[in-house]
Amino acid sequence: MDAAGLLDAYERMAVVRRTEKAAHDLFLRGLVKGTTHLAAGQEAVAVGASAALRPDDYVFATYRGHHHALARGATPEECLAELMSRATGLCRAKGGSMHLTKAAAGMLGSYAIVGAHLPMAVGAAWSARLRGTQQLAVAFFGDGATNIGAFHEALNLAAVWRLPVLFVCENNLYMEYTPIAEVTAVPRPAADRAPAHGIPGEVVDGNDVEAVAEAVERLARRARAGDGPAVLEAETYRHYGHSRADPAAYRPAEEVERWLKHDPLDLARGRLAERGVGADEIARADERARAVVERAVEAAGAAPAPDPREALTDVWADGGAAWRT
Amino acid sequence: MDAAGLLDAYERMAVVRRTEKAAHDLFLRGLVKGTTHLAAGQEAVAVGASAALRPDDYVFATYRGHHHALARGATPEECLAELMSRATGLCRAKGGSMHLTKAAAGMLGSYAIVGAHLPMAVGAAWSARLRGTQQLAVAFFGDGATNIGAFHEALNLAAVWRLPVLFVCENNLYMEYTPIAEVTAVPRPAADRAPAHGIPGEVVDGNDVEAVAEAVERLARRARAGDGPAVLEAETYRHYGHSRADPAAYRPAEEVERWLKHDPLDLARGRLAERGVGADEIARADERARAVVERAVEAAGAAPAPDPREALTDVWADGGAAWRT
Amino acid sequence: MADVITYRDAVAEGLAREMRRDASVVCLGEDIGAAGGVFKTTVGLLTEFGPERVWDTPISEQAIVGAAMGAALTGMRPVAEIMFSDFLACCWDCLANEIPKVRYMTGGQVTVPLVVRTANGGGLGFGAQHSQATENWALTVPGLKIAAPATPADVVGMMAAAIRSDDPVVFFEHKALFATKGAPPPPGHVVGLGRAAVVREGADVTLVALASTVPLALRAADALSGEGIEAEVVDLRCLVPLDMATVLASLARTSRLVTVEENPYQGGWGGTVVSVVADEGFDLLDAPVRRVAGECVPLPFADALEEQVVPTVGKVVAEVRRLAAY
Amino acid sequence: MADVITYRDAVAEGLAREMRRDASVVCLGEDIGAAGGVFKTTVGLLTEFGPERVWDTPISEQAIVGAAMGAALTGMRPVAEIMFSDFLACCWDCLANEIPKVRYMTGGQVTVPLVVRTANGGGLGFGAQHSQATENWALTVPGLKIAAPATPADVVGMMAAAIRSDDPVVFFEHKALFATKGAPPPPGHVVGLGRAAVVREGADVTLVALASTVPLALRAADALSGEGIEAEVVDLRCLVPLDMATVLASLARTSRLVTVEENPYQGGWGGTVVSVVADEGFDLLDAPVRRVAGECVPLPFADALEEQVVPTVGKVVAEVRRLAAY
Ligand SMILES: Cc1ncc(C[n+]2csc(CCOP(=O)(O)OP(=O)(O)O)c2C)c(N)n1
Ligand SMILES: Cc1ncc(C[n+]2csc(CCOP(=O)(O)OP(=O)(O)O)c2C)c(N)n1
Ligand SMILES: [Mg+2]
Ligand SMILES: [Mg+2]
Repeated sequence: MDAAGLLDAYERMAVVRRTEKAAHDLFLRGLVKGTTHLAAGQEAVAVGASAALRPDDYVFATYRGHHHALARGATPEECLAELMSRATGLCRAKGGSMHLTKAAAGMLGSYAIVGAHLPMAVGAAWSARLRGTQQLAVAFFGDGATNIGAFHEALNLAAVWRLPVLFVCENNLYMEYTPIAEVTAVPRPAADRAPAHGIPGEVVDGNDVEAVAEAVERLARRARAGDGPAVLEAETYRHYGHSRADPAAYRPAEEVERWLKHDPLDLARGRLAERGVGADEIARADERARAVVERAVEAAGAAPAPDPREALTDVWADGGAAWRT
Repeated sequence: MDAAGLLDAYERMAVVRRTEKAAHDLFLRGLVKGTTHLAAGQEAVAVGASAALRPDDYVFATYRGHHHALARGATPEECLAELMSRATGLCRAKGGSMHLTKAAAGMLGSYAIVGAHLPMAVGAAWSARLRGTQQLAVAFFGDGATNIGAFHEALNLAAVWRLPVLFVCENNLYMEYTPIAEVTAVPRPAADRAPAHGIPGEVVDGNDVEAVAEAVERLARRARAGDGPAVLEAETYRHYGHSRADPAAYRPAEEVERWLKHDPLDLARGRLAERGVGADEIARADERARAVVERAVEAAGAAPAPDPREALTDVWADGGAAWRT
Repeated sequence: MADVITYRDAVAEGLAREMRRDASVVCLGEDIGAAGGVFKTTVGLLTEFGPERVWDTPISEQAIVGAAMGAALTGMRPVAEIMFSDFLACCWDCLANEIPKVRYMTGGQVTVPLVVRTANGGGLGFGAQHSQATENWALTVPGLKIAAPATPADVVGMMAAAIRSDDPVVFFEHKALFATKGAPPPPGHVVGLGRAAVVREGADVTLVALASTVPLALRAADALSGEGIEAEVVDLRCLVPLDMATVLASLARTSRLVTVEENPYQGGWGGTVVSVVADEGFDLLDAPVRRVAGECVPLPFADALEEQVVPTVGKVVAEVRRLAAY
Repeated sequence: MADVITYRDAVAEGLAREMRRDASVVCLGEDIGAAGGVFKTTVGLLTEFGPERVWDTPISEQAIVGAAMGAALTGMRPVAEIMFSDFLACCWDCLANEIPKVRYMTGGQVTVPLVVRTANGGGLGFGAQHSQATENWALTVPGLKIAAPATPADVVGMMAAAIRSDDPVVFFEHKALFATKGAPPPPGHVVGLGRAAVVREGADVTLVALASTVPLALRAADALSGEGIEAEVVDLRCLVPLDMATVLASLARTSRLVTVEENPYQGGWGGTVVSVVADEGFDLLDAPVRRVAGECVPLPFADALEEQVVPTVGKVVAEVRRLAAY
């Protein structure tokens, strides 16, 4: 990335970081109901990958998907409004935190059942190939998802059909509260499984936005050229607990510390400095991020609740929900 | 195997071969309804493995499971009676060809949904470990099963818990009518997947009853010693089509010919000769096999149909089927 | 076209007609290509449309249905085959939790125009894991349309409607009907989803049937006719949309109702039909409502046993007689 | 023991009691060990019973339930946790096609004494894929017992019965009830499966409820009482065995029936209950039967929307008023 590109990526990561912080605070204040799965700490995976994708590529994410929605162009306001059950939410308050989706931007959904969206990404890649569009599909998923059957079915089918799909694992070392290493037979849950399906499996520093962008770009080029899918395992760490107010007490202090020192934003900030971007420029990016999220919190908070009649719309393509005459 | 052991294995294989032939003929005569999936050609896998197992080990098989039921001690009569819908059938005519089961002999079932029984075998091995019995569980399955999610979930769990379970793939090159190679991303559908779960994956000549017995014995010893599961891929070939009256026209003539020349019974017969077992002794084994299957066909044919009232028993452990008051 | 067509051939015909019309229709499934399907319901498609339209898959039900969903979200109209309807269980997460919910939970941002075809029901002696009538599974999940034709013409007409539908449709093809024959559908034949058919008129009792139980109900009606009882037979054709208007209109004429279902009594679709009737049609009823349904047991292998647990003409006749005498 | 216990703690208590009694009872599931379960329903078990009795698993629902089945076939009494009942879809093949059929299809050679516990239902704002009431899925499959307790004491008593049962039991723990409190169960408390409870007496109408809808029906009954309508509330407690005797006996007293279900109307358990009533209880009915059930849509996220689609006190009261005026 050149300095401008990296600064842009930095600002995007800062927006994610602040949006997640806002979501966390709003949750604690009772303004976000249900649950949230925050991606603070994992920003570089989403922002780095997005930087390498085309606008018409397809992204499929999980319940921990705020960063992907934002990286693909959803605004903090749309996202927070969804979390706060507002009519202006990305999904008109029907989806919630776990289901952020911005189809118009090729962000084809956040899915809350582990592994389920991997076959969908395969299907989107198949469709791209059938339509001859050179589009790519990317599925983001956690380390825990590599032990569920759908993961393997998706990899094999993608490989056999040589489809343009990337499987990007965000390995943050934990499922909900259980270390992935305790329930996985190989050290690299995603990358070590790729050979079982005849496809390359790479590991990347998931907190290094440039490294992620480089890897995705390279694997994407390969996939678009018809050379088939790939697995990219991004090593990263979540700053919050798994969900809601989980204090993540199950994580050793020194592990947390080590990873906090390897913060994707700090890393990018250091790189920017190395490339001669001044502290003031970085501060302005931070300030823009702060402002956009602050305005988003306000605007989302001020938005109306959904019309109750919306509960009975959108089941069917005709807009309705009638199941009988 | 010593000569006596091999002769015994030969006779068992001959019984399987003839039972399958009988099933085929009875199907064509309309005396077996539904469908059958015959294992003629794959006898050495079942008989070889069984020779290496303890009587209290657990076996889980598929709809193509006649050979496993017979190898574990079900009689041809019980099996054929089941196929012919007789009260004396192994499952009292409730199961049919796809579900041969002899629980009393540790043959815990033939399951007709691809892959489903692999986790069961893992559970049986887990149970053996919990009870401290040194029993082993063996799951037999086809090449096609290696592309379904349950396969991978089972392997990973077995590996993580280091359970005494063997996954024995009978790779007969085809799913129903589609060559496995056309839909699988790696050349060895089972063995090439084992490393993804940190366990050894071996390939064996599945038509060589001694080689199968040796491999199973070795992997079983390892598993019983607490060193965990293994995958064994046995290369073999089915002599009939996939099921019913499938003429298997999709298979190249030279492939069929090559495999028919590599018949497990011929192979064993050759070895017996090498070890000085006379043609007359082999002929007597053949004759015993012929006789037992002939009697089985007669006895099964003469057995009564099940009592219709049996349709409403055996849902619950109390013997009944009441779902409401 | 011949003057009769089998239900089996009607499946391939229905698929071919839509594939000719619309290049975005693609098929995927196990053994559907070169082999023409294990029930021979996709014969000829590979030859006519080539391997870019007809895709053989590994044994990976989750990947099949998931890939269909992903393709449907991105501009295609995939038709996925799940070989036996029992195996819908292997991709139940996608079918129950993803496909029918994604449009709603994204606030209407996407549509999922796909069809999952599957061979349903008993009668061929395939035992407990290959004989279930699982249309009631699909009924438990809002957001799926459910088609289950009883005749070759309906297979073609409803296939057209299902593939053209922008909503996901589970299309149940009945194994025991594959060999049956019927009038060929005219060109361009489309049977809109959610329209039941009164396939026999009668003033004394309404028999509500679906797929395999339609011919069975008709045979029962013939037998009853000999006793002076005239049964009206309603072929629901779809479970969702459920055409209760036709059922209630028939009940208004007959005042008596029997459902004839292959799925088990517990959790069977007749429960939903009867509960609407016991509410909105209560005043129309002159007698108890009965359900002739599968017994609440797995399907046994032997014919002698299977007969005990599935609906039969004899059971329908007996129940109707009881009602008529009420 | 304290003088009240939460439904949440009752789960762990019920499990612990049986694990103390019987060394063959073992638990497995995601995050159930060190973490004590994501709903804190297995807190304390790892400490008391150690890692050979309480097993953390990977995210592998098929392996979890399949392993439980294999263990149950070979002498253990496993209790598997599937974190949310929506995820039963991920192991539906094992749960629908294997576990409930293996005894029958082997002619009674084996038993499958296992329990699959799962957190069911809505009310916590978890959205479309973590809020479903899926007890009706289980009802579609003969061969599964289905327990769904509404009180802490029933949790413990039914857990005992479920674990001691030689048949497979799906045990639905309701998410919205975890924080509720009730009288603690006496030592050795066992509530046999298949026995409904009349939890409130009343002569005017019978409300049939399950799990989360039991307190809801009771609140509705209180509200109605103020209007002079006395509702009898039947807590089914189990769907299989289904205690229709208690329902019909209540109906004999009240002549009016309303089911209160969280699962969707289409394919919901009330259909099965109502169809038995419309048959065997027809003569007892003085009015139409109504079902207050979930709307046939996925569960929306926002409270304001969710309220529209789940049963509420207001909806029950309104329906009962209509019936009373009939
Ligand atoms: C099939 C399924 N099983 C269990 C869950 C519950 N669950 C939600 S998140 C989670 C942990 C997932 O871990 P991982 O894949 O590493 O993703 P992360 O949360 O770390 O991003 C679990 C078990 C689920 N949503 N789906
Ligand atoms: C989940 C599932 N999908 C599809 C089928 C239908 N089916 C039965 S056997 C078979 C082929 C299995 O091939 P393989 O595993 O190689 O075993 P083989 O029949 O060769 O012994 C298929 C697809 C099934 N029974 N279960
Ligand atoms: Mg993780
Ligand atoms: Mg094979």
